[in-house]
Amino acid sequence: MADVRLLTGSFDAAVEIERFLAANGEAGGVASFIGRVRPGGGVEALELSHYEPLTLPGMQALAAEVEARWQVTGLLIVHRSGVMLPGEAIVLVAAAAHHRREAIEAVDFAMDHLKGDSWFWKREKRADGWHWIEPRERDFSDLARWDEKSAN
Amino acid sequence: MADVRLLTGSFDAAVEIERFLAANGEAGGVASFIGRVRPGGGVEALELSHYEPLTLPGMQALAAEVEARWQVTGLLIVHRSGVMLPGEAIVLVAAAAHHRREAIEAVDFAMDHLKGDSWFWKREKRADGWHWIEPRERDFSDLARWDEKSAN
Amino acid sequence: MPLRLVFLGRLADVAGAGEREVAAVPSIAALLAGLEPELSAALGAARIRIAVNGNVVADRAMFTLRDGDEVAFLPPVSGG
Amino acid sequence: MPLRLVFLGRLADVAGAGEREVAAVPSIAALLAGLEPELSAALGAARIRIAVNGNVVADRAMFTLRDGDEVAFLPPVSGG
Repeated sequence: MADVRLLTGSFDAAVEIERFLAANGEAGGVASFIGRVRPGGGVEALELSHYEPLTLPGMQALAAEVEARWQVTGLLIVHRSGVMLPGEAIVLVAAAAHHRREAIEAVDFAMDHLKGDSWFWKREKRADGWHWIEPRERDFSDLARWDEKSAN
Repeated sequence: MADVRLLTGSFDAAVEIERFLAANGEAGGVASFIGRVRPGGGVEALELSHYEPLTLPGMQALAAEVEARWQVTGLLIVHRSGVMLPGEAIVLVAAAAHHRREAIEAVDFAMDHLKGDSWFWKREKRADGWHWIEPRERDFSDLARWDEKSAN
Repeated sequence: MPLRLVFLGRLADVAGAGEREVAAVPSIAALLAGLEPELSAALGAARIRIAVNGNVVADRAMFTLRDGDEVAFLPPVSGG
Repeated sequence: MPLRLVFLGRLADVAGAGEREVAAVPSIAALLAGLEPELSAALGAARIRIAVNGNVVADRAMFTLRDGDEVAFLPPVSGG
């Protein structure tokens, strides 16, 4: 059963990984990805907004798809919303599995879909105020990788 | 500069990730993989032996190849040797990068090569004594994935 | 009961607020026709998805609104 | 100075120890010929790699040993 959380406050990614390792002691492999607000580039703060009736159900549906697609014995998806400062964690995905490849691909798939296909809207605060961030072409190409794999 | 360690004693993977996150604060993305001795299956202990003149230089060469191949801003490779008990960490690879895909692929590549192409010999202790573990076909196919990508 | 409108992302800037209530109308076309022209154009763009009571609408032209519905306007999500 | 032999993995079981010293000989063929037949066969298999002083030997037939060399016999590494 996946652990899916949409948080409005900050979280400690290393502590979450430690707990995940302890909670999934039977798994030989644990892969993870942590996304943080990148310092520099003139970004003073980042705000992610969500739409409650869609965002959390969307994350839960993604977790279910990951669990259907890979043999993971544990899955953790934590995503921040609200205003974040440079260096703070935005997202953590961790997957536990018997086999290395399952764990790594589960994290990779979940991250691609969280980034390119989930209901978050993001804006950055710079010296001249807040700016909405538009979709990036790379997110669509990252997502398309999985469709190609399904077609094989 | 990669941090490459060949340890004879146990290590705390979550603590290493915490330190890696702190040491690579400028990176937006940190991917990691932790491999542990899997409990169950009748395995009482696992022993990894290495040959000092080859094993550590081999790990360092792998780290250099990862850094040449992906735009990582930080790389950590920690590998145990000696006798390990179920649940103990054997290997940790972590990569920090500006871009998610670079970090995840760097970890994936490093793990495939650590598992299938590095100088460790492994034996398991079961109720009837120690048994050497032979190479697995899957390790060769995991490695071959990267040759295919290079050919593209 | 009025309709409750929710504007996500940059649409909140166009609407001047994240939410608004309007008198009930039976269709999305009628809803858009009753708004300021600039907002109506922004909400009506093809790349804007619409969710009614938490469900994304597949065919906005065919969708029938009911009193009290929550209608959310969803611009493309932001990149990574 | 003698040659120092190092046996990795299961080869240590065949040799009865992880290391051994033998009198210097000029070639790997001569080295193997001087060992017990079972050990010689195990070490001479094509899938066994040989490292001399920490460098893996590309062509064992052409390699010239020197006094005091460390010759390591490396079976295929174990799977994940």
